[in-house]
Amino acid sequence: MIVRMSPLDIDATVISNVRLSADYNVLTLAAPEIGAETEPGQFLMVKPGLGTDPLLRRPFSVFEVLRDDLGTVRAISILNKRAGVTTGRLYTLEPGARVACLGPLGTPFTPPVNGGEAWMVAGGVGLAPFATLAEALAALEVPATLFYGARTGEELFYLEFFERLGVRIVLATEDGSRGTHGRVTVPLETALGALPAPGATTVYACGPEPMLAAVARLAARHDQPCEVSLERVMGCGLGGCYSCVVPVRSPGDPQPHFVRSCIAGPVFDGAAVVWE
Amino acid sequence: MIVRMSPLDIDATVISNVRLSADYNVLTLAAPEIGAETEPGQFLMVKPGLGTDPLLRRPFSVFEVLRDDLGTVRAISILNKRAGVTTGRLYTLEPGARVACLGPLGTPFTPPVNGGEAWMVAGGVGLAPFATLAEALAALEVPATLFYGARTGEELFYLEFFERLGVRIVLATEDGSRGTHGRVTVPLETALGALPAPGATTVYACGPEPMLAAVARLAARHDQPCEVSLERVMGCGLGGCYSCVVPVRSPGDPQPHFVRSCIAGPVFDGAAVVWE
Amino acid sequence: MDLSVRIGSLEMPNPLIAASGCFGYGLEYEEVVNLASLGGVAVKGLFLNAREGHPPPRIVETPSGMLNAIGLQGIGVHRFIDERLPRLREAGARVIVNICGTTIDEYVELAKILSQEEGVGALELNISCPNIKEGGIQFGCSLTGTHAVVSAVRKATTLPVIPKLTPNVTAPATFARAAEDAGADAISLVNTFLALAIDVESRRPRLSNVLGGLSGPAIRPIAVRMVWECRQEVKIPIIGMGGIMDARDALEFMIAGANAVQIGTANFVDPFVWGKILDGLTSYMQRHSIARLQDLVGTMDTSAPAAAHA
Amino acid sequence: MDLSVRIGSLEMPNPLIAASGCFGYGLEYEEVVNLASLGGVAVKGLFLNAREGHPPPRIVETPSGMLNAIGLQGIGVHRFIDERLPRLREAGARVIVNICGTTIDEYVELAKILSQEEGVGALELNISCPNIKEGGIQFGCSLTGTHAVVSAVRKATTLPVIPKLTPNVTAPATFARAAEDAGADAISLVNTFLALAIDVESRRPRLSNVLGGLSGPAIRPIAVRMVWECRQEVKIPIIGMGGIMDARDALEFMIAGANAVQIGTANFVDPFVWGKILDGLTSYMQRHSIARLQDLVGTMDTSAPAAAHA
Ligand SMILES: Cc1cc2nc3c(=O)[nH]c(=O)nc-3n(C[C@H](O)[C@H](O)[C@H](O)COP(=O)(O)OP(=O)(O)OC[C@H]3O[C@@H](n4cnc5c(N)ncnc54)[C@H](O)[C@@H]3O)c2cc1C
Ligand SMILES: Cc1cc2nc3c(=O)[nH]c(=O)nc-3n(C[C@H](O)[C@H](O)[C@H](O)COP(=O)(O)OP(=O)(O)OC[C@H]3O[C@@H](n4cnc5c(N)ncnc54)[C@H](O)[C@@H]3O)c2cc1C
Ligand SMILES: Cc1cc2nc3c(=O)[nH]c(=O)nc-3n(C[C@H](O)[C@H](O)[C@H](O)COP(=O)(O)O)c2cc1C
Ligand SMILES: Cc1cc2nc3c(=O)[nH]c(=O)nc-3n(C[C@H](O)[C@H](O)[C@H](O)COP(=O)(O)O)c2cc1C
Ligand code: FES
Ligand code: FES
Repeated sequence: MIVRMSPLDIDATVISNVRLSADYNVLTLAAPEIGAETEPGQFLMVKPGLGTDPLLRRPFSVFEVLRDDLGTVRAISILNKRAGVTTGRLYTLEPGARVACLGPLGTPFTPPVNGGEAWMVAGGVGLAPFATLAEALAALEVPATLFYGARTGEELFYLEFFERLGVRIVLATEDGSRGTHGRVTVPLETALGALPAPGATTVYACGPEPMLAAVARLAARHDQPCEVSLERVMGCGLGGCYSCVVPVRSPGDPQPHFVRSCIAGPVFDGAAVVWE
Repeated sequence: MIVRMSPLDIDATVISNVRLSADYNVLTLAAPEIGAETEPGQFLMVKPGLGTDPLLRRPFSVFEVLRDDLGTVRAISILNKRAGVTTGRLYTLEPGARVACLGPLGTPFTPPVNGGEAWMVAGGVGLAPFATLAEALAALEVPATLFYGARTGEELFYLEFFERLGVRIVLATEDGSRGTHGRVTVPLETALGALPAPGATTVYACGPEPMLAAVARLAARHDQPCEVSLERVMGCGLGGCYSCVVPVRSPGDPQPHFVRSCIAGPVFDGAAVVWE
Repeated sequence: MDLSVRIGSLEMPNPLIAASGCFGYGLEYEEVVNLASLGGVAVKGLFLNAREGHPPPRIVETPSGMLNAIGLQGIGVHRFIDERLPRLREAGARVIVNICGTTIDEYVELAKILSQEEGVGALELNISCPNIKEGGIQFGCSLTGTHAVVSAVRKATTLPVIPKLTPNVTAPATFARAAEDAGADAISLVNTFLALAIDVESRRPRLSNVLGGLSGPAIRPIAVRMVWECRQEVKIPIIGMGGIMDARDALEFMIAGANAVQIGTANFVDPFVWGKILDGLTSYMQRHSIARLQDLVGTMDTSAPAAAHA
Repeated sequence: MDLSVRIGSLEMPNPLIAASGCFGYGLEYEEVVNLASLGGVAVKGLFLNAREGHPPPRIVETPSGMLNAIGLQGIGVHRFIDERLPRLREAGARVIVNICGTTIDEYVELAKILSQEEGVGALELNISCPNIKEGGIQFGCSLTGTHAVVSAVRKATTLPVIPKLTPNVTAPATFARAAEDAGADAISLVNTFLALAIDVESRRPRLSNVLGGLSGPAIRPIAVRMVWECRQEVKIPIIGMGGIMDARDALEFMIAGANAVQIGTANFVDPFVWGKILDGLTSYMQRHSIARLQDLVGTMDTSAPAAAHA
């Protein structure tokens, strides 16, 4: 049920920090040992800097697993969005700084069964787990689409990366500056409605919780399997603290139960999650 | 009694960090407004980095007041010796980092009266307040000598700086690798014994407390005025917390009293301090 | 916008008070902050007579906090009246005198002496200093003792009487009730938490007094809880404190139930913090359309938690 | 070098114990740390029956600390015995079961059930959980309650009985005495400090339960003081905890009077902390020529403070 490799804790050096916008940056970290073990959808627990304020690590999806020409993993990266104290620090780090990285952690995405298509639905920083998933899908030769929504066109990143992997891209922005005007669920709903057979397309989603709830509901309504990657405040990332729980319904049990999203997730069957 | 300019709090950018040895570095800070007001012997309360661990600022002498060719103050520097958490961080800072600097604080050295000589006695990082004092003495055309002791010859810094100001230099090292073998009080005692008239030479000392006590006793025995700069754990630097007290005897009062070294000091009359 | 707050006869233009022992006698900070711009200044704890305090080391830093055992070094009430009070009056400071005694009579005598002086805004009864045996903590840790000392001082003065409560008890709210019943105009809380730090290399305590009092951000969540508990128990104004570093922290105490706040340790970290907090309070009031800051007091809404995903 | 420590019949190779609630049921950490290499593993607090706990948010970070209000989510004692205990036994862990009840009878029943199982090393009585009304805190905040629950469990089991004390009382040492008098083999302290954090923008508590328990380095100086006070009062072993992050912190507790220590929050920050602390303890013993680590317990020298200028 719970599959996990032994996580590593690496005091990784920052190789580069590319600021994509006023709020987003990509931090490349010298933690190849973690990258080599990471499956799409897994995460790290990260702590930049010393001292006990801030005290706890913070969870981040592994964004890229970076390889050299021979295919050897050299580094990983995280896509960071400023939200508070730690993400604020991660935005300002310069090469040479150190970031403690514990990982890989959590249950990854499940590749599509029965040779169907894969649709990835990303909201904002929810793009993070899909770079590695897109690579895995390309390797499995699964046709893939990325539905990607952001506040504005300027916050749509890494489109070329996905294009290079042959991923079809559908964009939506809340201000209408690029792609569909509105939420990413708008083009998703249209596309789901146009699908011929139920169950042939697996929907993967990561983003704000209301978006995930909407995607899960849409997928269920159109009889497509759906996996969502949920964000929770996480104290430990290893199942130790019970802080990160998500209410899920097990098959055959009408009563929802709290499960720890750091080990039972962060990827969940969208139909099992009890949305608020 | 307590003379103080309004201190400034400047979020200073690190201009350079020159590591002099495995433990010592000189950090140049863009806080010219503080430098312009600093008198020799005054100090800063410093905090690198954000967050509440470490919480309090730490006291540092103003080492250099750096001017451009036109004489305009451009920066200040501190001579830092690694001793714990904050000094450890100050050692590693790179240009561009920020250090909050509150100052100038405290009572400065008094220039020699009656046109005598000035002898500076420095132990280790106790060199820090003497760069600005030597400049002031040179400007006043007071003949100056630096007695400077360290553990080894490799920990004797900035000798050329003092030579350039015409300061006579007498060295001592505990391992005998340079200058007199032993404590700096050894050559000082010899020199004091060779002085003709009492009171013509003012002795200024900064360094470990046992050294200061010895210097104060030697100066008293040879009837020379003596000022010492004392180190105390300081919570605030402004007289607010009463953490930094030094027992001193006031003239005419046999009973010693605790005075706050951040405002009544850090420079004290060596004869007034009650040494342990 | 109205930031004012009133504690008995003491009217303050804003709720920011310098905490006792963290601001000298106030005059030390004259060059850094306009004393009249503060709500009030609680001066260093005063006994009848001068005291030397404990030998150093008197403070030690701990994670997000500090221990102190100053031992109430001070000039005594008479020198305070002669040498400091006139200058504080001139500076326009609203002075809260923090008084300490070893007996009820000493508190009463201090109250009587200070009541005759112009420029004393209120009396804060320090019955909670953890660092000295004779610092009134015997009153602060007993309900009857708290009631007795507050009643006695109440009878001796018309100045606002503000007992300062210790957090080192099971139920601070019961002490708040005792204080209110005895006629206190307000309560201050918290004083510091009794604590110990040991140097493991020498196996010796880091403070000369062995034990010290913990202050700073480390204690804030406990102090906020205690203010909230006391707010359920008493109607008189509460002056909250413990680790306030910025406007958000001050607002947290007010929402929990504090009418005013004191700022101690933060002042060491940043003596210019006062203006920053005041600005933060006014911009919060603007953002939330709050005309009277006192309307915010005790308004925590427990119907649902804050969203984790802001 | 001898790092061993004994608590009643429980012999541990070293004094490092995973704190209850901070290490799941131990098995979660099997890939990160060899469970047999720890002195012991205190598992997540167990009731007779399974519990869902509080809704999220369940934790919030504070300066150098964290609040938690998990609400004792757990699988109940029977599933624990069936599903977890055999695997813990196999892993060679010395298991300390942290038990919670709402009545004395529940504690007794839990003790009886667990006494029949192989692989239970000791019982830690959680009479100090601040986050749930029915978590035994009513016993932990009353001297007679503490005495009663410890006596009752004592009669029901031959396993070592270790009541876990709350720091939210005026004098923890009196509770230590009550526990010793009632036949406890050791005491654990501290559990978390009752605390509150409020989001000022929404004016709502940051935790669904409103109040939570403060743990982490922020509380360490208070916890060390309490251990030291209890050491003066009782002879039985003390298991100290509260904010231990490294070997120096663990040694500080031992010098204050703890025979063993638990590590909770630090484990979240660094799950590999165990080996680092163990190494730190042995190198300290070498540096100070200490052959038996237990010889260090309670050796604080109060004749003079540590030199400020190391
Ligand atoms: C499995 C997982 C993967 C994630 N991947 C990424 C990623 O790739 N890139 C990225 O930028 N962010 C990611 N996040 C979210 C990221 O962890 C939070 O933004 C971060 O913890 C906030 O830390 P902070 O110190 O900056 O904020 P704080 O100062 O601690 O808090 C600021 C705000 O963020 C909220 N918050 C705190 N922790 C979390 C959390 N764990 N999840 C959501 N909100 C939180 C707080 O409630 C508060 O409102 C991920 C979260 C999870 C659980
Ligand atoms: C007026 C004054 C001027 C000073 N000027 C300089 C200077 O120019 N360059 C320099 O390198 N240092 C100077 N110091 C000493 C410097 O302040 C301390 O080394 C520093 O505070 C240690 O901080 P830390 O965080 O690195 O050490 P911590 O981790 O806090 O403690 C490490 C050790 O240093 C001791 N210590 C802590 N604070 C002080 C203190 N204020 N004074 C002495 N020992 C302390 C502690 O007791 C402990 O043993 C000065 C001190 C004073 C009072
Ligand atoms: C160095 C120091 C000295 C203190 N002296 C006193 C005092 O004399 N009287 C008093 O009532 N409280 C005293 N206190 C307690 C503070 O007034 C305040 O209650 C406590 O520090 C918590 O607030 P803070 O975290 O903002 O500092 C002192 C605190 C510190 C740090
Ligand atoms: C998330 C969390 C859950 C906890 N759950 C329990 C519990 O179930 N039973 C218990 O006795 N203590 C529990 N505690 C308290 C810890 O065991 C410990 O007493 C406290 O956290 C102080 O130690 P620390 O600062 O090292 O974490 C919990 C603490 C945390 C942080
Ligand atoms: S984050 Fe600790 S149990 Fe999930
Ligand atoms: S450092 Fe605070 S009074 Fe001197």
